[in-house]
Amino acid sequence: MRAKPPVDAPVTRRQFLRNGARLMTMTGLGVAAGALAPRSTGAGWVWQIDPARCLHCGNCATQCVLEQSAVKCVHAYAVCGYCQLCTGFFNPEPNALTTAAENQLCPTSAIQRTYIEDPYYQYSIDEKLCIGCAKCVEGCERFGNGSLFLQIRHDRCLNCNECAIARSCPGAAFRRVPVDHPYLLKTTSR
Amino acid sequence: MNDSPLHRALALTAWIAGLFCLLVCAILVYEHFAAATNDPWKSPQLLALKEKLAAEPKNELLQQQIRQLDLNFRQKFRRRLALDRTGAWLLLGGGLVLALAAAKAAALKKPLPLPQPQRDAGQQAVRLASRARWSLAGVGLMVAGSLLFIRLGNTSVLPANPAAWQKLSGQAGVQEALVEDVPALSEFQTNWPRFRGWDGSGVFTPGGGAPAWDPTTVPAILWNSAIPAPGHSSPIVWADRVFISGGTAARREVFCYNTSSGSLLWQRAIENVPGSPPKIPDVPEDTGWAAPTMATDGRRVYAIFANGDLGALNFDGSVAWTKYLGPLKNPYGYAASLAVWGNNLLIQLDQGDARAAGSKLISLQGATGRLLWERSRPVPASWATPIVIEAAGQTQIITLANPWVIAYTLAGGNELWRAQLLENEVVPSPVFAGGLVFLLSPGARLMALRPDGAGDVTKTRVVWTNEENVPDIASPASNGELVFTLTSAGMATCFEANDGKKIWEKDLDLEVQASPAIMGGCLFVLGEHGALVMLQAGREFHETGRTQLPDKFVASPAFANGRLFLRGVTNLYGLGPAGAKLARQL
Amino acid sequence: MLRPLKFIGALGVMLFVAMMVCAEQRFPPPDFESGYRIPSASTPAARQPWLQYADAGVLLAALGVAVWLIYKKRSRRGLYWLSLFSLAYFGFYRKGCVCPIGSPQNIVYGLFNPDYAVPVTVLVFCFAPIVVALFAGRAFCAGVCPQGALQDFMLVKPVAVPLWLEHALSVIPYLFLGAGLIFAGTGTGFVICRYDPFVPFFRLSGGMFILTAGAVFLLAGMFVGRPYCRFLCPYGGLLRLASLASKWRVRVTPEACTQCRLCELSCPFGAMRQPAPAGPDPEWLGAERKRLGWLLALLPVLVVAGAWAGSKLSPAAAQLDPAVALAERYTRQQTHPVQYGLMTPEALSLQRAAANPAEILAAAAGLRRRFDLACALFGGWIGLVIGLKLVALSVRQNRTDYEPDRGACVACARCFTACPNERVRLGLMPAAEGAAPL
Amino acid sequence: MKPQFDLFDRRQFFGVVTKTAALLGLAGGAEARGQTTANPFAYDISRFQKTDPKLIAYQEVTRWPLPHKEARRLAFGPDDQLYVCAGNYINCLSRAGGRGLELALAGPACCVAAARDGSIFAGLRDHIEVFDSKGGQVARWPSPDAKTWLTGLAADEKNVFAADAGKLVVLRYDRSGKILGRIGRKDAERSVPGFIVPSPFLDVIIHRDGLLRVNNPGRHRVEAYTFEGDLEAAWGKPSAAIEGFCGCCNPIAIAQLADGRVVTCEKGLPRVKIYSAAGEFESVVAGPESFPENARACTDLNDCVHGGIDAAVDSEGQIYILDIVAADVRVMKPKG
Repeated sequence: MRAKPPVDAPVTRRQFLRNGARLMTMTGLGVAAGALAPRSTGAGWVWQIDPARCLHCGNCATQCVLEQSAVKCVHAYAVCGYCQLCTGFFNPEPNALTTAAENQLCPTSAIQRTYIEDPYYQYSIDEKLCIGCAKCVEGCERFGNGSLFLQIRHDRCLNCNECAIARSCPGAAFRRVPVDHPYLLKTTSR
Repeated sequence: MNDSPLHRALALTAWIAGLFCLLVCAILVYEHFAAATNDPWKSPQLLALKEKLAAEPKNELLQQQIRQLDLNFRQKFRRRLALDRTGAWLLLGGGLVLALAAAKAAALKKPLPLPQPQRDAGQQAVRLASRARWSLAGVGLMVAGSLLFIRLGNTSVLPANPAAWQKLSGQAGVQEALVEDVPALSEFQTNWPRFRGWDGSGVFTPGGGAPAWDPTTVPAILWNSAIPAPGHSSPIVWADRVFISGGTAARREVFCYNTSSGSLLWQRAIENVPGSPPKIPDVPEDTGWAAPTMATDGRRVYAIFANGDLGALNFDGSVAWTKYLGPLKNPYGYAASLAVWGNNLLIQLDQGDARAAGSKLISLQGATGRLLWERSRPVPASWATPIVIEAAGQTQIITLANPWVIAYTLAGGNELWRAQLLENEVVPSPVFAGGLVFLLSPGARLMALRPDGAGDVTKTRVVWTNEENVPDIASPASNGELVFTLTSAGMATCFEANDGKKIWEKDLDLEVQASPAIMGGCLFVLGEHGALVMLQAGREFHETGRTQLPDKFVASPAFANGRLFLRGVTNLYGLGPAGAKLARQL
Repeated sequence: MLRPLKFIGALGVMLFVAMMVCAEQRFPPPDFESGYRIPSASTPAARQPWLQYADAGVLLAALGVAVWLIYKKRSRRGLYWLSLFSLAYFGFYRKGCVCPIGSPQNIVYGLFNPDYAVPVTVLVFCFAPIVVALFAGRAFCAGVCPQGALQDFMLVKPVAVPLWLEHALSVIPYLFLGAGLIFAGTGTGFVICRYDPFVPFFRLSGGMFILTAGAVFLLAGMFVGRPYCRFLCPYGGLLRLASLASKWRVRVTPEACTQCRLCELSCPFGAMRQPAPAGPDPEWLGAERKRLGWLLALLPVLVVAGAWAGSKLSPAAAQLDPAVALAERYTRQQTHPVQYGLMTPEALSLQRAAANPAEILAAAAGLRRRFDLACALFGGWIGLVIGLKLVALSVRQNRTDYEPDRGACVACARCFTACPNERVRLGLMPAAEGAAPL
Repeated sequence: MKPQFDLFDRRQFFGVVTKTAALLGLAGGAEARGQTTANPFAYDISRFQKTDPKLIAYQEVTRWPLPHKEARRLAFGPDDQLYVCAGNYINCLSRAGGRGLELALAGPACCVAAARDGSIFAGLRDHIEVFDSKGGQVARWPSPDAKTWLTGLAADEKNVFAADAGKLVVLRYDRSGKILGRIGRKDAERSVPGFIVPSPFLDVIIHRDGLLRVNNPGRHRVEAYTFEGDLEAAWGKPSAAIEGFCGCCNPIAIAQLADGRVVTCEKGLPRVKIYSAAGEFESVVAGPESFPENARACTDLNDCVHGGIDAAVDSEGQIYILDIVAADVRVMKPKG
């Protein structure tokens, strides 16, 4: 059995140091929390694409951590021209204005074209099929009103702390937005 | 020891699970790389066929092929996705089994601990320590090595020293992008660039080419033009243009008029502000959407509205930038006006109650709207406009709110001093004249403060206090020698600037909302029901003129190049010495 | 990570607005005769905010339970089930986000970026485990961290990492932490989250690279207990420090240690320490004192040298930032043009840069200045960490009993049942004379 | 113990692990680094963005910037005065770009026309304002409809024709501002198909053959109407190829040469071309390669609505092209 007494002194000293350290750390954390808490919003943030800065590079289809991207094409119908020849739906040189595969621009044929009345057609996105590649967005904006645009769909987005697409976005179009208006939609003037 | 059947079983399971996982992995990886050709948008065949079709558009056969192929590829694509999902789950399951079985198996064969006789602990400890130190050094070196490697791996073509950036960015250069030229102070002084003039003191000193004004001639209306949208903001003036803001829940706009003819040059709505919610919060009628007065730095005009939309417009009416600063929690609606100094745009965003601590003072770069700095303020909502003063060798921003008067540096927004002097709902703005800051605690007292302190100056820097007929809305006006106040009931009072003695008081029997303004030794008082009263800004009361205007007035008057600009509820008025009428017709 | 793009942002907004100013320009759609009503785009809501508070609640509860299990129940089984729960909830249900490991980055990002308000839940996730560690050691690692739980679960047959190596490698988490924080502070990104090897498993999807890394960690983890926690996890590093100052500590034995050394092998994480002789032994003493002196003198040297070397890193480090990377690419393009494919991200970003180089370069310039400082700090930090560790390794420990190292112990409670006294306490073993001190 | 069941022969196991790791690592690493060499989703119209030089019949003489931002239309008045709508202003410029009269309007100036007698018709969004040649306001005609959206004007001695893209009609005014007729509304028995205008670009000119020419973007045609509103002829076909009108809705603007040939402007693939009066494609004035900013406007910044170009022809047959995005005017004269 070893003699205890000599050991005691340093132990108590250690104890003292520990208490000091603990106290300091606590105050440190307190200060940090104090500095941040006033500004901190309970609601928090989610990622979203600013359509004004999206360059339609196709990263959204490939860079998302999800196998099927959380980014989908969204259609602002109110901005749409309901064109018969929709450059977002047909490839640049359609050989007929039909929904046949060879005429479609969308690689997964996720856009549905439905007749409304002469000469107007409605174009709507089937989100199950859409992969967010922005090909149609480019088509629509190059010639048309730009009523097709990309948005992060929050029913799918995992809201990663660091968004993998944002990191690689050539247009710096991704930004955090308050969770209570999580979309940056294109609108007509109020 | 020989092998128990249980252990065999477990081991076998583990092996199988392991192999299973490997298999699944292999399949997934294979699929992953196969995808390069199996996805509809990557397949070379499909592209080739489409090319061919472009060449011979009428070829039915080709079309059939394309459709078929496209279908196949899309099916393959969906299948791969499905496979990946199931694969992931299978892996998870496999991993689970592997871990459990293997762990159990290992547990079965775990050797019983059988402690060896302990060698000299001291020796061991020492040896351990030295080994650890050396290996730590090794780790350190490895880290350093890899960092070096990384550094050598990515060379930079960007210059190291900021100076070299200039010529790198081909045109005018980076620095220009950061700070632009601003008009000289004299230019600010000859115009009326913000609420109550260039320094917010409500004093206009003719000069710098601006036509003089004889304080005895009662101004006459030279022109008036309808204001398309309501608002209580006061006019601001730069060169030949008058700007006012107006707004409704539907749209918030800026209007630009010509100073000489009063014709509406342009109007521009501030809308589609990024981040601004489509649903507009409600604001009480009598404050409205456009209570804050605009400001200009001679390059752009800036307007803020009760919903937190801030817009910067170029002088031709095109939008330079917009920013959403809301939501602004304010019981009566946000009303503090903008302040400019050089190319800094200063906004006092006091809101909520003090505990909510939503209040802040922010400084934006005029050219870009970039946030220069932001300071949160321990105060509830207030309605006073900050002023910027040159005092004690510093450019100070003076802000009023209940209970604190706080001064910040313009440069970094660092707090210089504060004083606990105010109560109630702080509406009147401070003024600075003759080295003193004059401020009102609404309905309580008028105070003069020497802005050269540091820390809490409540006790130390208050020069004098006077509690006689203290206004609750209109801000004071001072020419440095005298201070004039005006209550909502129309009681005009004159105080000695340096000791606060009351010199005279007079009831003008007016209802007053607008703050008085001094020009050319003459104090202009604008009654709510259109009476424009001119008092001599002197030691004895003397009413030099009075005229009646056909409108209701809440906004404060603006002076520039020999004109007086008044915003009525319905119309904007340009007034000038009656003589000027002729001048205009020539 | 938007902060570095401020200027470009301003530009973008300006152009955007410039496009929107005639918001009337947004052209009215045709008025349909067939009574067709124009639909509006669906906007599925984001995750309910109150659920975040629920997460924070679960975290706090789990921490509480963990502490209770470690100190009151002394139950390995309980911790096992708790960790499985955490794995299920924070791991597979919450997909590993929000998690404390990355949260220090949010805090720093929030401190340096006025536009980003740190959500309350993140504050809780960052601070709660540390506070707990200050009193009760790494209870978070023991039963609440999904990453830890996953590795712990995969642990099959631990091999002992030699203690000297253990010591040497235990500085790496701090270096990783430093890196994570400077990149967060400069607003470049959250590298700690980016290189978290287990989150892809929770999501059941991820990039090939990180998945591979994860697999390697898991397989290694079958034989080396919790490799990530011990040798990489930056938050683990923080908790390690915190628990050095912890009020209570995990004790192997409920009462006096009998020096039976049965617990020696029971720790799979190399946290068990054997007694060191009380009295310093004279022949070594002088040498040790001298060495300690030297190392203390070396410490500031290391820090300064590190800071100097670090500052040299900034040109490379800054390139992790998209804005700087773009500026680099753009500038290169001026001298050595590269042909990028049609509409590739590179090509498009270059177009954007060409539209207004001044803005891009201004942003990059600002960032480079921030990085110069940040990298100097990082270098200094490396020096400090290594220096301190050297000093710590030269201070003689006094230990009378077999006990887990305060910092290294993740409080997994494995060692408890290895102790005869504990077994007696649990009634697994009769209180024989075996329990009496030798 | 039986070796085959010792499942953790560590050496071999680590061997396996490292091998697989290395393999995957390589693959993954390649992916992680992967600079995208090609974008599989690229919207490829590159082959239309180059124009066959043989087709280009004009060359640029000079170009000068505009006095104000947000230009929309330009038109020639009498004695070769060029009128440009930009922002809230209408500027009168000499052919060399020298600034003359400037009219400041209350709202954005959308289109302009000047009659022989020098009176200027300014189209604001929903109404027309008339000014004399000195710039004094003469009249302000009431807005015909809330949805009205004027994007093109043409005037002769008696009539003023205003293309209303909002109501899909060309309004015929007399000089006093009275509406005489509405041309081009969808009308089965007159067999008028109606205009399709997805974005605010509807233009009208009074052709020297006494008929109106109106572009019908949605149908990719230029249509000829009598003043009374009978559709006389129409020509044009949709195609990204040079002889057709590209995209969803082109042409966006038209002008005429002295000999009656028609100049057309397109957006998306910004190009200015010349067609015979009967509608055969003849030559190119300027192809997409001459409007880089404009082409970018339709990609970088969201709205092609804001891209686009307009053209006008002076007495010497020089074509003045307004590039809305680059905010400049290019003067093109025939080659050789």
